[in-house]
Amino acid sequence: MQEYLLLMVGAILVNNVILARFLGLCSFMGVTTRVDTAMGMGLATTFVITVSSMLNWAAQAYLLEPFGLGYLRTVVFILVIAGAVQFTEMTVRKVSPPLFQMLGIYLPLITTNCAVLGVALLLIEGRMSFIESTVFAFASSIGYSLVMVIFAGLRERLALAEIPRLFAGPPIGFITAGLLALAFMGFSGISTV
Amino acid sequence: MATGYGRIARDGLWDNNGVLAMLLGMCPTMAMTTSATNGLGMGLATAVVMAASGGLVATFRGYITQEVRIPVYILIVAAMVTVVDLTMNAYMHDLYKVLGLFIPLIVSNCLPLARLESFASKEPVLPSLADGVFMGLGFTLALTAIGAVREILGAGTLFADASLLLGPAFSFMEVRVMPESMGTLMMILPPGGFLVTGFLVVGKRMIDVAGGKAIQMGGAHAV
Amino acid sequence: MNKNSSLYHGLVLGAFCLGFGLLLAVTDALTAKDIAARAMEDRQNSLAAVIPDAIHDNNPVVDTILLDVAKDEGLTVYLAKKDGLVTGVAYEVSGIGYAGRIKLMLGVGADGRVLGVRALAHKETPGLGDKIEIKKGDWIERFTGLGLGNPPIEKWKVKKDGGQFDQFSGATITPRGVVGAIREGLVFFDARKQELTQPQPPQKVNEVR
Amino acid sequence: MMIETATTSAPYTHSAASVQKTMTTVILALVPATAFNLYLFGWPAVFLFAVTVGACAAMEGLALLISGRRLMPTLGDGSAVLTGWLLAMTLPPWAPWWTGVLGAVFAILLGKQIFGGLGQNLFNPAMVARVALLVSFPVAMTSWVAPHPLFWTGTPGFLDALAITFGGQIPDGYSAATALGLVKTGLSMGQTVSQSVGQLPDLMDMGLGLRAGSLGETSALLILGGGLFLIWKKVITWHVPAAMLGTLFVAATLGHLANPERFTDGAFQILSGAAFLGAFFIATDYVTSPVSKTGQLIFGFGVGLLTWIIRSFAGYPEGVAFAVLLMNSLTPIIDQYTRPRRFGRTRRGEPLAPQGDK
Amino acid sequence: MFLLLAVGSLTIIGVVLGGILGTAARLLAVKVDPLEADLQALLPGSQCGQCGYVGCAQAAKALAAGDAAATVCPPGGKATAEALAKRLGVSIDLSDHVERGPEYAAIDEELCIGCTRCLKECSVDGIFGATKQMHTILAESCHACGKCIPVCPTEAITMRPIPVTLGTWHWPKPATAH
Amino acid sequence: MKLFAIRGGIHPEYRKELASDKAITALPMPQRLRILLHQHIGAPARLLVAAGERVLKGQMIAQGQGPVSAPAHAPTSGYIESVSEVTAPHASGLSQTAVVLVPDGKEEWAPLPTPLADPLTAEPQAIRDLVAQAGIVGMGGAAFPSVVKLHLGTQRKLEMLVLNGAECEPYLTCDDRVMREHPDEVIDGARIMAHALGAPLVIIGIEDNKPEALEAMTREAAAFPEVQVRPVPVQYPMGSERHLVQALTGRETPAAKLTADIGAVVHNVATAQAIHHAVRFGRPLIERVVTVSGRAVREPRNILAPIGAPVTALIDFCGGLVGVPARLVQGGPMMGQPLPSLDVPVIKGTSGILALNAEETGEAEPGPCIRCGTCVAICPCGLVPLEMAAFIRTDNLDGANNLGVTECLSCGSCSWACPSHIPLVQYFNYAKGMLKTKERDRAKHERTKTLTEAHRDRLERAAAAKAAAAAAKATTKGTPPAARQPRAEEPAEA
Ligand SMILES: Cc1cc2nc3c(=O)[nH]c(=O)nc-3n(C[C@H](O)[C@H](O)[C@H](O)COP(=O)(O)O)c2cc1C
Ligand SMILES: Cc1cc2nc3c(=O)[nH]c(=O)nc-3n(C[C@H](O)[C@H](O)[C@H](O)COP(=O)(O)O)c2cc1C
Ligand SMILES: Cc1cc2nc3c(=O)[nH]c(=O)nc-3n(C[C@H](O)[C@H](O)[C@H](O)COP(=O)(O)O)c2cc1C
Ligand SMILES: Cc1cc2nc3c(=O)[nH]c(=O)nc-3n(C[C@H](O)[C@H](O)[C@H](O)CO)c2cc1C
Ligand code: SF4
Ligand code: SF4
Ligand code: SF4
Ligand code: SF4
Ligand code: FES
Repeated sequence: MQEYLLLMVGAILVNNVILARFLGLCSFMGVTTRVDTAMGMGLATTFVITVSSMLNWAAQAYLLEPFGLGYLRTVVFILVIAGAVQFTEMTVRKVSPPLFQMLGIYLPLITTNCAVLGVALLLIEGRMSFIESTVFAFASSIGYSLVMVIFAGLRERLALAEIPRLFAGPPIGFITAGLLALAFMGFSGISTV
Repeated sequence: MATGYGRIARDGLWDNNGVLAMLLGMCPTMAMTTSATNGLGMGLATAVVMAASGGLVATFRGYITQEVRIPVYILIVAAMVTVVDLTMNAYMHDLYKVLGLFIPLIVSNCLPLARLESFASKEPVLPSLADGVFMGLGFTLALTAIGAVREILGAGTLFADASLLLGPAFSFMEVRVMPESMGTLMMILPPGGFLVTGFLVVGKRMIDVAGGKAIQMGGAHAV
Repeated sequence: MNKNSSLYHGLVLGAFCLGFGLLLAVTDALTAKDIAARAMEDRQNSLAAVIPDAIHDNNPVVDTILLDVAKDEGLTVYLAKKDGLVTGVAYEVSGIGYAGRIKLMLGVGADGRVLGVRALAHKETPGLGDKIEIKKGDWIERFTGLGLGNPPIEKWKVKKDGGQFDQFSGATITPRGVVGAIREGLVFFDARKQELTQPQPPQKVNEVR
Repeated sequence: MMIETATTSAPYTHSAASVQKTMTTVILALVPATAFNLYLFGWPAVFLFAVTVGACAAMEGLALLISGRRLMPTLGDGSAVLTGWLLAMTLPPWAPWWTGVLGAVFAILLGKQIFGGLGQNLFNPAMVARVALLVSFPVAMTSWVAPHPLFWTGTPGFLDALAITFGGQIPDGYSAATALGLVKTGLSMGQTVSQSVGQLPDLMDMGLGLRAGSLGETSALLILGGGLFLIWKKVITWHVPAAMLGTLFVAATLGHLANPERFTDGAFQILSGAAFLGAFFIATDYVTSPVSKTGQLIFGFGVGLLTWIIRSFAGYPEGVAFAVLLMNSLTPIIDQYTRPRRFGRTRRGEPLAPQGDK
Repeated sequence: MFLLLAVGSLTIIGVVLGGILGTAARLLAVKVDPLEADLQALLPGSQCGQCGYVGCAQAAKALAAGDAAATVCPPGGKATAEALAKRLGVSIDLSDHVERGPEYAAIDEELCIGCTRCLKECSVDGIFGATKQMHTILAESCHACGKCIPVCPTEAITMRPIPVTLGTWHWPKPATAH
Repeated sequence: MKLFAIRGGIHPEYRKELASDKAITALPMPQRLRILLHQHIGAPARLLVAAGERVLKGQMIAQGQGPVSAPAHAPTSGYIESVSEVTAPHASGLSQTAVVLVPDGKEEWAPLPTPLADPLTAEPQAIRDLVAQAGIVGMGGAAFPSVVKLHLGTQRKLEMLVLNGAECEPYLTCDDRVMREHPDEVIDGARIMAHALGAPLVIIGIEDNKPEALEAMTREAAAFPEVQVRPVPVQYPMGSERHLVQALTGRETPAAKLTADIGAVVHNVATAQAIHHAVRFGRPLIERVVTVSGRAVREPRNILAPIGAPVTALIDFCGGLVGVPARLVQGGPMMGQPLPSLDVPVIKGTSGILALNAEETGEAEPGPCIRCGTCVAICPCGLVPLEMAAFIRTDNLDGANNLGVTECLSCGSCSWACPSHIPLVQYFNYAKGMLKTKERDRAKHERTKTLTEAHRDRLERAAAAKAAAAAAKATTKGTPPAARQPRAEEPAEA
């Protein structure tokens, strides 16, 4: 139990997908202008990461590894992810048009959200068991969502601040993200996964 | 959109620069720029993949249906990445050892896919190829610049290990700018990536403003 | 065929998979041998740093035994032999650094002295903890020739902890991890000396892919 | 007779409060602790303090010039000086001069002016600088000295002090570890907490400040006095300090009870590091903390808990600065969820049901 | 052998995935676009034609198709433009949108010859009068579409700004000076 | 007696001592009175007189029209010089229609409506008629026609009338003086109102910085068990009716509801006095007590001034100004209107005329918000002024609306306290105005739509009728063609 806890803390705070591992940054910069949108994106991504990580784990364990097809790993993983994403996209479009409208072109881009493939590759690199990898994938995406929401909150305040014109928009976003990463460095050393 | 190759080149290298203007491909931009050399290597590898996949998608675009287009694009990028990965491993092994880890991640870089969606799926083969090349070079430019700044501020060197990437002939590029003890570690740690990128976007804006252009406010996704 | 049927989409994607799968398979087939050779060279190169050429006439990369240790997968030990006799061994050891595990390759002579140490992988802070890399400094060379008696085991620590090895200014955790890993590695050698230097005949040759 | 028309609406009477007065009061509250500590750590500390405060004011002026704003009402409001003051109080007292200058760049330019200046920044400027310096220069930022009061024997004179601050060399034999640093190093060497704490000054001395540490760390009692002064002056309220110190104390006590060899006790935790300074002067920074009282309680709770977690489990010995920055990042969200209940409405914003008759 | 396996497995994944996606696309397709109806509801509906389209319905169609900008409808003003932009999910910059202040059309009593031409133009029946008699415009009804102006043979109709009264005056936005 | 806490609030410097000891003195009749037709909330009154006419004191010169309106009366006898546009006592500086009356000094009364002999047993409607005829509007500042509020008891079961003697605005002492000098009239007026409302209880809330008023009122109320006088704490804005009711009863008026919905109707003490005059003597509201104060006034006073008297006359009566004031204000300093000039008339809602010097106003250049949270802590309505202002500054009116800007009282507490001197209230006033404008635009838009549809329907009907007529014509050949005469309502074109 304790090891799973440590695994989760590590994945959420210490080696945060966005701030420490630099995965999923495009959506981090793009879909965080409002807290509710960021939350929606976080949820969608959490779903995709968790599901596709399980599928990918299975693909690795039952297809790629036994048959020595390691070189197909990237291709197979990304296909699985693409399928999972597009399925999610269509479901969201049908079930919640407002959410779909908000997430706009980002839903298809979850496919190229590095976080999804990145987490899958990390699982394989870490040689984790199925349970471990599911826990890790879920925790990583929680870390992703957490930072997305925090950052969206910060940006809502930035929208009201009188930022110098040269810095307004993306630059101040990057700088804020930098300071957030600085703050998160406080967690470094908590667990060493 | 683009008319002529000059326009494509300008767009890719500066006006619509993938990193500094469109804010795409942020992950490698942050992760692979702890030094100028890393940025250069990553950028070049990405450029190769972008050019090849742009050409391929433009070639096959007649056959790709709407519903499966994203998987197909990704498949193409992933295949190109794997080919580059295997080839480099076998025949450019020293270079591979420097870049090895980064290469699979090109697959999930948003930039190639975004260009396939917005350019190669609509334009003929040659312009698509050119778009890939120039977008890739623009990407390389940005990454190298970010890497250079981070490396200088953080470690006091510039293009350290460039000879590993480009061959011994390029060892002249490896410069020490200031003593290592003056390095501001933060710059090569995660916060530095964000900070330097932010400041480089400001730099691009200043140049644009000096050139009489308006400040570009959003990234690729600003509607 | 109806462009909107599910089968059609399936076939389109399938066709692309087929085509690119073929391409990848061919590329793999063409490059597999070279890649394997490169991997072997890499392994040889890294072993060469911890096992001097002079003491062996075999290829330690393929001359290995698998020791069962507490770890689940066992520990691969590379053997250096001259005239069939084990003159030295090399194996991986690891310690906890500032930002995670530091993996080292440790070469030990038959007499229990360190032949050489190299960092294989680590995540220490650039500029602070990465001085353990041979590229960044010769700190890692100072262990060569030392053994458990020299200095005595209680001195196998960084100076800050009362041992005899220098830490780097501002970074104690990394060297502490490295020194600790080497110390444990040597203790391990002492404990399993018999098995290591007189390996049993059914040697397990590790398949290198 | 014509009188200025319709430019500003009522009210036409105002309280005497002003930004400048607020900042000046905070500075005043810091004076006793600062003076005592400057005395305790001698000339090098005086130099570093002057450099840091001066550099912060200079950076503020520079930013105003660059952005083409008027210097005066802004530079005169005292916020930059206060930022510099607080930053100086968290630096190792004998750190070289450039830490102060670079700190001012981080604090005022990166932490404040890029966001548009006073009131617009999301993170506490002084803590941004403090953490950026710590992360960037771990060596310089963790070189502490034991107190060497002015004019005592063994204390560096004016010229020696110049060499220390501007030459960057702390002579051998002066360095000492902070309480938290000692415990942390001890733990990493396998010592138990009680062994490490045994080497420390007793709590009384810690309260008075007779120990190694930053200007703002050592004399907890004077800081406490300044904090109470601020509460009395109604510049701050009790919510943040009480929530922060309370949480830190409770968390530490629980940890200590569970495993005394692994965790230090509550009194030790709140008396060491920048806990008091943080609670009264840093976590209370208006700009970067929530505006409602409920929000402030949550904020203080968060800072206290994160401080304990980071101090006890993470790699860095100092937790307050990181905890403050982390909670700063949550402030907008806390603000959104802790808005007061509107008159005549339920917490969730629906109109109340009419009460009264029946 | 391995080659076959590789290519085979990949192809199968592809076929299956493509099939699923194709099916999903059909099953889950959103049928009609309610956008156009929504947009039309937001437009004034006076069919004045100032937008350059035949009427509000066509304007709505163009908006839905993305051929027209949210600022298409001049009489709708800023409020309509904002509402349209919100519904379309786009952001528009209205800061330099010069809005003619609120106006109404008025007939100069001296000039009106009672030709009744203007009366036929007004889509809100805001003009009253009979042949050869002076016409008046009910200011409350007029929505300033301006269609009555060009048809008047004596140029008796002009647009006038609706005056600010104590009832409509409000405090100006404070100047931000710092 | 138990009091209940209200949220937030402030304690500004009250400076009531400037005028509180000055007894009410009548203003000598000025040369000219300018009586505005629109001195109240609601529809303007309709003019009943013309230039050149002679009017008598108390004669109705303009009649209320519509459900929410009030008449105006001549404060004295004299001639109507003209009916003209004059600058209104309003921040906008816009002008308004006024009857200009030249007093003839005869003070000749017009015949007044018959007062009620025993109002406390009379029909409520009789009371309301007298109040309506007297043109009484709320004297607490809002100038809402009082008769409308006296109807509140007809649909609801009311528990009490609350008499608002808080007078929480700094400087103002007119209510204080009225309570001190005429407690009997105030209490009688209150009892009449309570009777009209059907409320069994009268509670008079007076801030406890007015001990003399409390004493006088308590003494006078002793005779009536249903009248309670209660001191309330000095806490601005205690005078706000929702807050006063909350302080007195602990009940919180739900948003978008009236205090009457929780059983209490609130009236100002001076309103009660005016109602006493109207019901007992049939006298209309033609004069009121105005506090003239501020350090830029030589000799602050409480003046009984006829409605329509020029503000200059009041100031002159106080010995004129000392130097150039920084601000001229009508009403209190917290919620008053800035006066565009001294050349404006007194209206029914004028409780004070203040001439303030720079030191008193304490105005300073606004700075950025430092998020000190003071405004949040003191807003009596539980709003977040800093956030609303930030939204409004960035033109996000919807954002401010969601945070409840329309529920802001404009009490001014937040602006008063803000250390950065941000004109918060002005942001909110601006936003409220903009939101109202938008609402009006939207309504107009709706109206246009309905009208257009009606127009189209009519055209279609006309076309159908024409077709039918043509068909009919075809069948009944030889009938002479009907004279085609386009009528205004029915243009013949399809
Ligand atoms: C802007 C600036 C930054 C500096 N940063 C550092 C630093 O990060 N570390 C450092 O040791 N010295 C720094 N210095 C100081 C000089 O490098 C100084 O010469 C050096 O510390 C001398 O120490 P050394 O002889 O041990 O190298 C800095 C000086 C300046 C002006
Ligand atoms: C950004 C940062 C990175 C660090 N990286 C390392 C590291 O790579 N290796 C290490 O041993 N210590 C590292 N440290 C830890 C500190 O330098 C720590 O104070 C030191 O290791 C403890 O040693 P001391 O006993 O000399 O104070 C790092 C600290 C910081 C702030
Ligand atoms: C902030 C604020 C303060 C007020 N202060 C007073 C006051 O001190 N005295 C008063 O009579 N009315 C005051 N009012 C007006 C009351 O809310 C209420 O309208 C009035 O008492 C009703 O009585 P009336 O209709 O007789 O004027 C205030 C209103 C607000 C919004
Ligand atoms: C009670 C109080 C505490 C403050 N604390 C800090 C602080 O910790 N760090 C800082 O840079 N400024 C502090 N300031 C000053 C000011 O708020 C700060 O410079 C702003 O964050 C700059 O926008 C404080 C001010 C007050 C009134
Ligand atoms: S301009 Fe506006 S009102 Fe006129 S037809 Fe076009 S959309 Fe309708
Ligand atoms: S401008 Fe003329 S046609 Fe248009 S609504 Fe007004 S009166 Fe009618
Ligand atoms: S003016 Fe409005 S926002 Fe400000 S304190 Fe009063 S009620 Fe609250
Ligand atoms: S009182 Fe003024 S400075 Fe303080 S939070 Fe409110 S608006 Fe900002
Ligand atoms: S490169 Fe875009 S999400 Fe990683």
